[in-house]
Amino acid sequence: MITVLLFAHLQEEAGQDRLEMDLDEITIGDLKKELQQKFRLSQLDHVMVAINEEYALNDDKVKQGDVVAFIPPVSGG
Amino acid sequence: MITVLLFAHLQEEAGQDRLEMDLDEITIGDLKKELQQKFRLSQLDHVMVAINEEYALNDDKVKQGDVVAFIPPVSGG
Amino acid sequence: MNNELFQIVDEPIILQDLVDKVERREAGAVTTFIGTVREWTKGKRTVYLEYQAYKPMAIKMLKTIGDEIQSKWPNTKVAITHRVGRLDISDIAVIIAVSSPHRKQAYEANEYAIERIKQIVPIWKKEHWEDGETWIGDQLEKVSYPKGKPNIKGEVL
Amino acid sequence: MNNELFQIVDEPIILQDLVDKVERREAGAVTTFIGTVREWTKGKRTVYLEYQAYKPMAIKMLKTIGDEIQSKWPNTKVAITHRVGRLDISDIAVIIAVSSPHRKQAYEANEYAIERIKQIVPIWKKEHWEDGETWIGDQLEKVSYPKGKPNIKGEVL
Repeated sequence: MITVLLFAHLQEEAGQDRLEMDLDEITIGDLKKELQQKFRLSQLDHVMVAINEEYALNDDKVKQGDVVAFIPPVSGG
Repeated sequence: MITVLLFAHLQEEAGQDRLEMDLDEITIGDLKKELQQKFRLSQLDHVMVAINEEYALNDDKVKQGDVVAFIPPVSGG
Repeated sequence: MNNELFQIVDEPIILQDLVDKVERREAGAVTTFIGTVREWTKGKRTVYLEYQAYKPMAIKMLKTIGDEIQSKWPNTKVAITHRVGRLDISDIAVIIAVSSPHRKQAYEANEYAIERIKQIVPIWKKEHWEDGETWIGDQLEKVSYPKGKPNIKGEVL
Repeated sequence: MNNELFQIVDEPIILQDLVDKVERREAGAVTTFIGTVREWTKGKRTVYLEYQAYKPMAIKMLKTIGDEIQSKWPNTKVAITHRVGRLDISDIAVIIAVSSPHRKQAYEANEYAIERIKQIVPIWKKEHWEDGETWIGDQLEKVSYPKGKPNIKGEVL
């Protein structure tokens, strides 16, 4: 299982802030596609991803036990 | 009479912070010389002068009733 | 007062607390930046804001910014607190405090910190206008990350 | 709290007071600069400082700096308080607070204010070292005013 965290508008679109997915060894790119289909999310091109609280790239792989956060462009400060 | 105000090391050298001088229509440059003689002040080349709280130049004239402040290089902040 | 230098909180931020965290006998200068909720943005009136954070990662990224500053401006000390939740007009969203022996570094490091917060710290702002609400995207007004991810190595964009 | 924006005082300066003076609903950013008494300067240990001011003219010059800032960065609001008398290590000598709708102006105007204070405001600092005392001259380390008087027209040197 991997844990997926959603924030900001993604959280509202999906209707949840956290989900468990039964996946392993999947790239960020493919995981984005899975989620987009599952929740009809708006496009994720500009959404960053962090694996275990570190920014990751589309080609990086997620494995069981990882926490993957989808991070829309930030707007703090 | 003109009122002369002294600050910082000038005040200590002269032993007073304020004096009245019976002068009129004298340039800042000449007033500097007068004071230097009177109190054996260290040189006044880098000392600015304000007439009635406005910075003035060596050629500017002081007249009766003016308040003339001798302003060593400032070091606030 | 919590002594952590980098914090995400949901209560009001106290300015003096941040200054106390960075004060040192060798410091001659402390700069602070206080980011508050502004009523008007480009002619639109804000009623209130909501900030959301990915808290553990946000704290980690604030620490990263602190490390970057340490290496760019040695002998500075930095504290940053960002608030989340509902904020009304004039409420403080973020405070950055930097101390250093000389003033130049305290200004530079402070401004660097706020720029980096807007690049890499996972915090989002939802504007509640008089006539609707929106999650605000990248305040740097870039539509995407040219390098594929936020500039996380301390380069200035 | 005195509501004057530009003050010379002989009691401790309270940071929050200055911030309160510049806060406005249209401000999204407030920067503060806190100048404190540093223990070490170029390897020499300061025991305490004494500040002296030509008070009425100093206040006038602080106002002049405020006017300069208004014309360079419209829509900022500035407050400055400088303390005089005996100050110990870590005591606050000066606080500058600037508010503005956007942060860039708040940083720039604040830094401009401290530079100008060191140029035109008649305040002097006497350092009391472990082994003596000196009135400190121009902190910009110029030995004279190249133009015959301090730069009073707002030009950047």
